[in-house]
Amino acid sequence: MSEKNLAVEIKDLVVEYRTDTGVVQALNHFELELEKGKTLGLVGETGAGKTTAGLSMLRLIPDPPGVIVGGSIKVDGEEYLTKTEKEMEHIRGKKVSMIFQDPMTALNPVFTVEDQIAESIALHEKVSKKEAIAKAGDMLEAVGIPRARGKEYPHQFSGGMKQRVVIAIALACSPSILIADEPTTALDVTIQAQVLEMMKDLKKKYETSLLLITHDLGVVAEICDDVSVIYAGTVIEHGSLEDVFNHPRHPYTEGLFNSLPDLDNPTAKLKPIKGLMPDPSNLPKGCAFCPRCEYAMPICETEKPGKSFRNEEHYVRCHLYENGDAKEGRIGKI
Amino acid sequence: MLKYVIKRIIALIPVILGVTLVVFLIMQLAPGDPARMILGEMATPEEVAQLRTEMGLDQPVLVRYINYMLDFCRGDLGDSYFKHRPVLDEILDRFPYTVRLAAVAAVLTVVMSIPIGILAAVKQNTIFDNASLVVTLFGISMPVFWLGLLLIILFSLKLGWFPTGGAEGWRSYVLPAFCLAFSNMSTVARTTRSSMLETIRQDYVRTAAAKGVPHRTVIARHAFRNALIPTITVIGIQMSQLLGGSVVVETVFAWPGVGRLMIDSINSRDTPMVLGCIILLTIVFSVLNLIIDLCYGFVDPRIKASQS
Amino acid sequence: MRKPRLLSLLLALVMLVSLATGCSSSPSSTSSGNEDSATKDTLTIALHAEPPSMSPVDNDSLATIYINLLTNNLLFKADPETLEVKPDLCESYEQVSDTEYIFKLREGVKFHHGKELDAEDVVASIENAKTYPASSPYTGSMEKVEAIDKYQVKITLVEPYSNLLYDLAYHFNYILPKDLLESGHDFAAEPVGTGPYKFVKWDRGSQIVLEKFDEYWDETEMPTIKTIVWKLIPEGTSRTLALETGEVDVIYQVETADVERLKADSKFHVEEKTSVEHFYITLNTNVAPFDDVNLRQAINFAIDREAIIVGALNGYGTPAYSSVPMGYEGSWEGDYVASYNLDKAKEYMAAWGGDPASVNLPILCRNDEQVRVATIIQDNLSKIGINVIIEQVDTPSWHSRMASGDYIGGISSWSPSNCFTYLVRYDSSKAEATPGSLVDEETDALIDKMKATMDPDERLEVMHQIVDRVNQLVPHIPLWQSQYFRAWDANLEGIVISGTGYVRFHTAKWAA
Amino acid sequence: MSEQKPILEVNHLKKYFKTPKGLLHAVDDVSFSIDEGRTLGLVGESGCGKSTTGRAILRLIEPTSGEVLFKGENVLGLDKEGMRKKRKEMQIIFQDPFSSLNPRKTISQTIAEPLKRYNMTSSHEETRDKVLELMETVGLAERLMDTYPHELDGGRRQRVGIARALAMNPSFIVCDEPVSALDVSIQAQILNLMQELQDKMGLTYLFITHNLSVVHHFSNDIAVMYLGQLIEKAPSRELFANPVHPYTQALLSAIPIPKLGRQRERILLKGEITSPIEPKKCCRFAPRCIHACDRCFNEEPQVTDLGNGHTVSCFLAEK
Amino acid sequence: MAGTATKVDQEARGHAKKDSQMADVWRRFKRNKSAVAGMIVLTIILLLVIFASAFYDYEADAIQQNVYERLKHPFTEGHLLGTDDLGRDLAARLLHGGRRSLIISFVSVGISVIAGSILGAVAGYYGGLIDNVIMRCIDVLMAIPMTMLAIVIVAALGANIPNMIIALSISQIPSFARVMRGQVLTVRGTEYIEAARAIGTNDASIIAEHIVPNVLSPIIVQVAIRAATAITNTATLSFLGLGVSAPTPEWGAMLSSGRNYIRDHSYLTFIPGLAMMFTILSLNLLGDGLRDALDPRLR
Repeated sequence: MSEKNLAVEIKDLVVEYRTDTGVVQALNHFELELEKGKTLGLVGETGAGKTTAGLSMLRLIPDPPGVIVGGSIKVDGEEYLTKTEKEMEHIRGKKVSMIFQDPMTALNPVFTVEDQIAESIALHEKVSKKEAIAKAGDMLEAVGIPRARGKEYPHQFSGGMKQRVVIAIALACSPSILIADEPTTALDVTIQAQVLEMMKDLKKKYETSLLLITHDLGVVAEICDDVSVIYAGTVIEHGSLEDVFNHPRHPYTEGLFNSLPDLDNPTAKLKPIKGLMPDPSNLPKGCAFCPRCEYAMPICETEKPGKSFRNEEHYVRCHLYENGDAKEGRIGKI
Repeated sequence: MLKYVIKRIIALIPVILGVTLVVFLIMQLAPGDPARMILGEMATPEEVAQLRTEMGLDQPVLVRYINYMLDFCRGDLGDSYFKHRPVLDEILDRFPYTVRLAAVAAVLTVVMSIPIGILAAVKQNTIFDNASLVVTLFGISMPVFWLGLLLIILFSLKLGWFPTGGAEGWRSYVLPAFCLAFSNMSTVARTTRSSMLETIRQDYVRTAAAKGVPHRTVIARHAFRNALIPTITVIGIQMSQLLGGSVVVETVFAWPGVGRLMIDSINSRDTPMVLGCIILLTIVFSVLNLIIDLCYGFVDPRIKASQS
Repeated sequence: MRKPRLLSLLLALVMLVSLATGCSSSPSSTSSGNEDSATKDTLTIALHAEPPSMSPVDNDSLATIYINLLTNNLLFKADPETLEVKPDLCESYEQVSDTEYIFKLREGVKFHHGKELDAEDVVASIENAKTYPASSPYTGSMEKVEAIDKYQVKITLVEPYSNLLYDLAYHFNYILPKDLLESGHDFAAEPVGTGPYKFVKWDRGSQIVLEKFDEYWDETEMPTIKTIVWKLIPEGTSRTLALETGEVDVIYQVETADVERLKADSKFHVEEKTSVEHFYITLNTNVAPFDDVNLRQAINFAIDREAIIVGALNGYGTPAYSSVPMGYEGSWEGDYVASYNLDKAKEYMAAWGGDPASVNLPILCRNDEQVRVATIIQDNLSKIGINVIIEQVDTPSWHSRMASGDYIGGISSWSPSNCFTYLVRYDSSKAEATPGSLVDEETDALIDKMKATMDPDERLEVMHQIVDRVNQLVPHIPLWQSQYFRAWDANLEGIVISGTGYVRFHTAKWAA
Repeated sequence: MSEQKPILEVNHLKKYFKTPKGLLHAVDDVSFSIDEGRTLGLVGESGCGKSTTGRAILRLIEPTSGEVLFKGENVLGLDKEGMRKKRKEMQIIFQDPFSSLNPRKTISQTIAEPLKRYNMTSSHEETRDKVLELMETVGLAERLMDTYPHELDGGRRQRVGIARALAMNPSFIVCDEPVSALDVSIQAQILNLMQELQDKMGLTYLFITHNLSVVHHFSNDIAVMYLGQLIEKAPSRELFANPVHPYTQALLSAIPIPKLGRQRERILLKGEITSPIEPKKCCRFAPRCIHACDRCFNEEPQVTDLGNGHTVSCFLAEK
Repeated sequence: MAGTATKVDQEARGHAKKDSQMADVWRRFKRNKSAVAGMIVLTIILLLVIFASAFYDYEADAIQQNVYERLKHPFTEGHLLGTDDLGRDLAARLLHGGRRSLIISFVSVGISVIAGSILGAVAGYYGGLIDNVIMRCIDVLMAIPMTMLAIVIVAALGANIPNMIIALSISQIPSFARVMRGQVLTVRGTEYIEAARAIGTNDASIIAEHIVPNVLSPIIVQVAIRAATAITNTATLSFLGLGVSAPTPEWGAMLSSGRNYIRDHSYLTFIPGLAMMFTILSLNLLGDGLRDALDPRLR
């Protein structure tokens, strides 16, 4: 393990939602490494726990019913789980910012766009109200919105424009880490392209490390440097873009790629993953993917698989590669 | 904005027409003949008949209604059958008292119920949440006159802090206004609580938290402002309860208001007075609703846009 | 979520119970109120209901009568104890013929607005009263009123009429200033007269304020208290509370429930007085079998009036047996009066001869008290087989059904100022006003004779004959006379209550 | 050019909505046809009128004008009863699995409702069997008969929607974004299911979506809509190989491809979509088009046929 | 529904257990202890009132006046709760009175929920002119303060139980109509209504099978709360002299006529007052409990 300059290091994170209908294990020994200035894609389907991971970094998990059971979250070396609420308030928006999925409801309808950006600036940088408004104007220009529209209200903006405002808010105090939870899912494809392009430029300009949470592998290919694939609260595969896209090892990752129509061979039949999404309130004892896995072996039902490394970066949690040799893919051979 | 206000005022006219028609017809159904009431038991039938023609009571109902409305347009609400005074003067003498009491009660309702609503939402399912719910429920479940009498006994008689009735000085406002407010508090508090719970779950509240805004400011500034809208609607509806409830309070606390006047005139079949009171209360109620709608615009820019 | 909510329910209950016990324990000493009575120079009176108007001629509400007693004077007034007629504004009078009287006015009497009283005022006042139909029983007898000179008025009657002086002592005939009458002054809103107190202001719905009239003509009854305030408190319990907290000094209509407590409290003086308000069952004599006098007498004897007083009226009231209330100058029981005697009642039923079971007597009642009375009558008459049905209606419908004859039985009440007016009501001419009233020539003749006899003693004899006659015919079943309760601050003196229950405040004063 | 007669022909379909600021041209003179057993993909961004078109064809929204010939018969002219009969053959599948099923009805009740409406089954048992058969075809386990929608995940709810549509064995189905609300793995299952049903029952689909990679896989022909107008139509392979209209080109270039090394030079459109209310006489894409000339701003482009089913409405093509 | 279930909610909810819908509502209702307490108290009150004649005979105990037993304090022998100013047993009047109070409030709410819902449903579903006409009439009724409307009606038609029921129900109709109209408008826009129309369902069965079942829960909540208000309104009418005429026992009338004795015999007000309060309290708690249990969003 070369000494990487890590912006974020999450180890062994366990988060549960204790509701009346039962205990939901949202994150089980979740781990994540985001290198400074890099973009990490966290890919997974609904209910896999991606959003919970993002929120736990900012300690924004609604409590009740959410509880952070254990593990550690280190950002620039500082452990966040032991910080007090006051300390977290200084961090949120200053060191770590977050963008959410649905632009339609992410902005407060009763305040002007300018106010909502200036609020974040006034909180973290000891500046007068007037200066904060001016800086907010600059941020609007940075995300491609004319400064004059600052006085307008959210309902006067289109979906794409609102998402730009949300990004302006998040980057107002040039945080070192930005968490983006499905930033472009709710947008039309042409608007999505514009927003992704803009996010790439802003990332370079502010040297922010970006954690992109999404279910769209196309977007990951566009913008990410590394990829972590999450299933039922656990990272089952992690590696560089090239590792995961060209040498997928875990059956689930492979199933994801097979479920997508291939533009080069459009009429080819899709090979979907059989079965249903896992029920997080009673996960199987062994590997969570076992019920849907074509290569399932008896051991998969009883034990959780450990990490097998293909190379320095690329590891996979699957009994297929238990004997430590994830180099040659076993998929299809058995 | 002005255009919107004018539109609303014009819309008020059919409502007033409807109200007067409804009440006019109901009053006709009532047995008992005002002329007989005025002249008393001993008057001879001829005298009664003569008075009826004098008062125009012998014409068909519709004709009388049309005459009434024509006078109404000229600002003349007719004379009271008993008070030997124009209806308008009698009402205008008492009108300020009812409005002042209703206003004080409204302010008291808002001041008492909104904070309780917010705290109950923020501290959901704690002792405070449930205690506040139960206390406000007492407001609904205690008939106003019983509450009024208990308050007088306790605070006027035993402690002597407030007068037992009448309308001199601020102290005489306290008990009646509290009485009205306490009985209307529950609905407003509960709506505030549920709309706060609703707003706290919204995405933009989480965006605010993600900006590092302290929890208390998120609640006070971001959540509360959006929770105001359904609360204002309920306050509007409670206004009509307030005006209705004032009838009982005005009796118990000897308050010189329009409510009490209305009850007396209903019992003595003084139709012009009853109509006068109801029209006035309808106008007050509709004006209050208009003000409340404008408040929407003030609170929520989307509604202001639709109004201008 | 589970425990706290139940806990808070109990907590709130405890709070309520403590509030309740706090109130119902015996009244502790009232802190504020009437210690500083010596310096106090106002008298606050609790008003039951706001008068429709303060003009003496266009209404007969009790409050207006009491206020006019303070602001106006009549030619004659009734003596509080004996109810006899005594001169008031008129110094002396002379009956020049059967139908003509000349009245000599006092000189130097001032109206509140400064004008001196003269004969023209009397003429204008009576002419004005005549324009109101309701005043006909008290002004109908006068054909012409003319001023002979500045201080003498001559009244010519339509026909010989012995009750003129009583009529002139009734509130329709208050003397009002001629100049204001002609200028269209609104007496309904602002009374002006020669009385001991003058009008200051009327805050609609809350209070009426009167002030001492320094130039009052009658030195013997000069007012002492500077201001009298009539405070409107509609709710009975609130009135008593206002008295106990010292916010009012006098209640002239005390809730029967509070009487005992106020009597027991030395700080207050409770005045109990039998009024001349006479309650009776009006029977519709046009409807069989109630046209038969024997049946009516059977009912008359079968009713237990004592039980009515104790059961329905909390013990406050006096049984009435005669067809005219006691307490007037001419009141009389005579020997045709009924008593609670079931056997006699059964005798009359036998004399009537009909089948009791066929007799249904619906009784119209106007309020809870009357319903309680009717329930007891229902119980009494069931013992002689008559079936009573209780019908509660509100006041307006009660009036319209009585006036239209759409009734068989109804509890009514009346309290005119003198016996003469009361007896005139048994005249058959009244039958069209209330169909089913008495129609009897002999009674009519006696009433005409009463009107014509001028000599007081002779007239009294005729009245007694009328009472005996009516008691035999019993068109109305007399029941009870109500009890008035007035309560006021023990430090108050000089409040006079007349036989008819009217209260005079102008002689009131705070004890030294 | 294909010998089969088109099962559905849409000619000059228009749908205008009254708004306080004037007439909103949601669907403006759209014409296309679909041959039996084939699938036409209708793509476009939100607000382009594709959903309104689908609903107007089935008269769930009454179109302002135009003609919809289904098997030669103009559906828009039918009276209430006539339309009711025609609905047996023309069905719809909705986007949001959460709001397209009545929460108060069990799965079997929802599927049985169409059977009841047209009393296609006489007895209770027969209905039960038909429902079971339908559940079988869409891959729903029998034990789910008496469950409620809130107990199922998105994928299985969508299968119930499909079963309901198939109950009257229709020949034409409008699919309004059937998979957009589903996760990738479930999406693939539903698409395969719809494919099998088309092959087995010869169904004709009008497949409405904003997801271009899915439409390319699923449809035989693709029509692109922009601001209420149909700007280009072609067989899917031809459209992806040789897009003519600048908007289509920008649309295709914006698709994020889940493959490395395939990033193409992206055409970024400038500005925002213009308002569909009281649109002027011009090419509606002109304000955002890089090739726009003054002719584009004053005239409305007509439909040009480029051969083998490829039509486009753009002045570039007319040269 | 306002506020789509955010990402976190989906992750937190997991898959609901397999049980029928009513069982699900009952399970969530049971969790709310105060609602259960409310239901228990209400059932006890209802049982007592229904079987009133088993405890006390109506004529003999509740109506028959007994002058020499006047104003006895509670717990005197023979009279558990004492007697009123006419010597009638208070416990008997409480139970029989309760029967009338609850009949008045439940029947009046019943009428207003049916009339209001129909008006609201028609206005909400058809919209356009019908909607405008109905809503203008509702505005007229809303413009007159609720108590005033009831007072005018009772004063005009006379104070007996049927008239009071009419007065109370007319004055409650607007609130039901508005709630129903709002609900119908939301439900009418959903896709499963469009799906029903797509399979050729006619308007009537769409309303009956699809719209009404889905708008019932807010209406049920309103019924519980409006029934409570109706009880207080009967007391207000009695206080103004327009209530049930003597000697019929009714909580509002007993409280109102007892008020004169509040100083020395306060039990005359507290016994009917507490009975009303417990009923109203439990109705409201039940209403709140139902609102949370039936709210699909909290599923």
